Amino acid sequence: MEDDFDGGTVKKFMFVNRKAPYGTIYALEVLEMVLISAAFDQDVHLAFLDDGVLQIKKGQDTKDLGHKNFSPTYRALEGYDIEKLFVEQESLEERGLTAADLMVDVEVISRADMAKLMGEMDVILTA
Amino acid sequence: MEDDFDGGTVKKFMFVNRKAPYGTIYALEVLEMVLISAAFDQDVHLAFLDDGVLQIKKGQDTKDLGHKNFSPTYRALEGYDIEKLFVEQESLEERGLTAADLMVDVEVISRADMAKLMGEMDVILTA
Amino acid sequence: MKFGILVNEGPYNHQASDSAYQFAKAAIEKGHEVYRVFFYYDGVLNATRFSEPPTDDRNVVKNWQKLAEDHKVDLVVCVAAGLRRGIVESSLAPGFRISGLGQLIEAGIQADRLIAFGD
Amino acid sequence: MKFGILVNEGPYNHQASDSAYQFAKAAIEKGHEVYRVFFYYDGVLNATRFSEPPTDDRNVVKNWQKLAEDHKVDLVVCVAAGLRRGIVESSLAPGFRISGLGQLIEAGIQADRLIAFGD
Amino acid sequence: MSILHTVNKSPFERANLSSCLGHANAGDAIMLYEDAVIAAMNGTAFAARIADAAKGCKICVLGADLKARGLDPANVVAGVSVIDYAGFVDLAADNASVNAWL
Amino acid sequence: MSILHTVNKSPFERANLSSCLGHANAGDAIMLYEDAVIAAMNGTAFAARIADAAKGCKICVLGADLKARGLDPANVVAGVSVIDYAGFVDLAADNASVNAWL
Repeated sequence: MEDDFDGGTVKKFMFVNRKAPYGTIYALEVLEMVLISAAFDQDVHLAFLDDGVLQIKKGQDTKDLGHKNFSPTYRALEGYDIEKLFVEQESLEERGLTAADLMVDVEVISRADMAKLMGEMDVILTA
Repeated sequence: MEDDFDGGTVKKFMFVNRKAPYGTIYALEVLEMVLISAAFDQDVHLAFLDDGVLQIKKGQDTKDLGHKNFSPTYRALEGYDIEKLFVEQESLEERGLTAADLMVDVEVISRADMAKLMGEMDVILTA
Repeated sequence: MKFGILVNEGPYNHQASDSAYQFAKAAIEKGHEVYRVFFYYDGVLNATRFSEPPTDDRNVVKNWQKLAEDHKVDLVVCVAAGLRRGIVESSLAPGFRISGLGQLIEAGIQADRLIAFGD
Repeated sequence: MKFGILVNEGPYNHQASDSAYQFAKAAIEKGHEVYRVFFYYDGVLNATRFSEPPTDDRNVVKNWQKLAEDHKVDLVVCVAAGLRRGIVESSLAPGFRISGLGQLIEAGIQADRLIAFGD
Repeated sequence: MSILHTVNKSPFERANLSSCLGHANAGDAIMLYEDAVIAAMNGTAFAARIADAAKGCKICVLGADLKARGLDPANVVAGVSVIDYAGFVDLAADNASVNAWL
Repeated sequence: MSILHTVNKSPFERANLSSCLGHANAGDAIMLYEDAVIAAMNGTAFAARIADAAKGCKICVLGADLKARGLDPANVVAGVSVIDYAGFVDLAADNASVNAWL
């Protein structure tokens, strides 16, 4: 598939999620971006920090809000070979959360390691 | 003029400015709101707090930005009998500013007094 | 009691218009009157006739239209804010009307409470 | 060098599209190529054909159109984000084209740098 | 006259709630909704400030926004009330004015 | 590889700049523009953090955004460079990637 697009360039992409879901559309539309990126056979990383950690909080129920609950899509990412999910430890702690509160398997890393990881990327898209 | 609208009801209106100018349109569009309110003979108050104090900073020059510089309009408010302008002392201090940095005559009041003043209003519009 | 409602942000990008709609609906259900919903700043974008959201999501524009139809709520779009952002008669959805900013101040005077939803 | 530019917010309400435009212009003036400007989230609203800003202010939509005309910059509006927000073929300003989100990922691959402007 | 203050942004992202708390008078009400609901939860870095504010003000949080974000309404800071949109309307009616901290 | 971090919001209003500073590596560049330019000024409650960050990172601020807000480019924190859009483009070119803290 790589060859279809550009002769096999594989870049390290990171999608950085910093915002809570539902209050704004960024979480949902970043997820749409991530799904599309799967078709391009790039080296895709997802990072959740700051309020972005709430995007993958277990037990989301939007019935009373009228919004679509798009959180099950995070669990479907594996099927698209998107498996590099990183969550920032400090962001979880500030919000009283732990990895057990999250709906997907992630690697919990420190802020310092998150900063290092960002430095290894070719393309960073933050919302 | 009061009678034209609603039989002489005069309410205390407060327009609360909390945002810097130019980065978003709120400062400009609040100002348009304030100008219109003058036609309704209400008891109009303007409050500048948080980054809103930057709206009336002296010396704004938008030439290099391509934006319209709307700050001269604050100086024209007096001509519309809008003279109750309040600026929060703590907000100025956090930003390294004093009343001498402002382009219009204002009453500088403490946060506590601003809170009290808000409590006396009938209608509060914040942006 | 009479409520005036101010909507400051466009549909979908921010939850503001959803919250405003839910508030308006709840107020009417409790027997209050919604005197006017005024759309200002990017809020004018709630009145686009061209929005076609995914079928499995809510339709914000239609929600407002239905509220206006069912309860005769006055949906007013600010003319000046709309001109900047491309909400004019030819892009306006049925059920909304375009008028001046004075309609917001008037709502502040006439309504018992004016409540704003934004970013 | 090839730049890809992502615009996340609509015109006027946020400075983001102005900053993106100024960045694009400066990049071209320095001899760089702007490979594509992609409009996503509320950024799709930059492509409305109905915007009529006050004559004493800048015209954001026209600025983009002129950039495309003068320098053949590819202005791409995300189809899905546009549908939600009412930016479709019948509301699209000349000079912009509607396409899929893949065009953004492709810009990320093809361009040497991808830079985003938003809220 | 008492004010209903409304806040819809996370205190971890924006200063709205801090600014609101700095301007709320004793007896005022504060409504947390949309992304601000995280402020109502136990165990966060902001919880102590909310507990403190709840001594002087009536603090409410919208249940629908908590549930959407997977936050348990049973786990809010002591003194905070979980309400629905009808309760939100009551708050607006019961106070003399509404100040939306946007 | 070095990153150009861009920040466009006031540190008094949002956490973007704090979050950026917490993730910038030594040798990275930070571009302050739009409402973030207030962070570059001397005498503010944020100035000490910028002065500190300037020890490890190259910090730049957009002159056009300073001037629009009536902020004097001569009064920025020591170590911060005032640049124009062309300089902004150079920063994006000179670093390996751009991270916009939105």
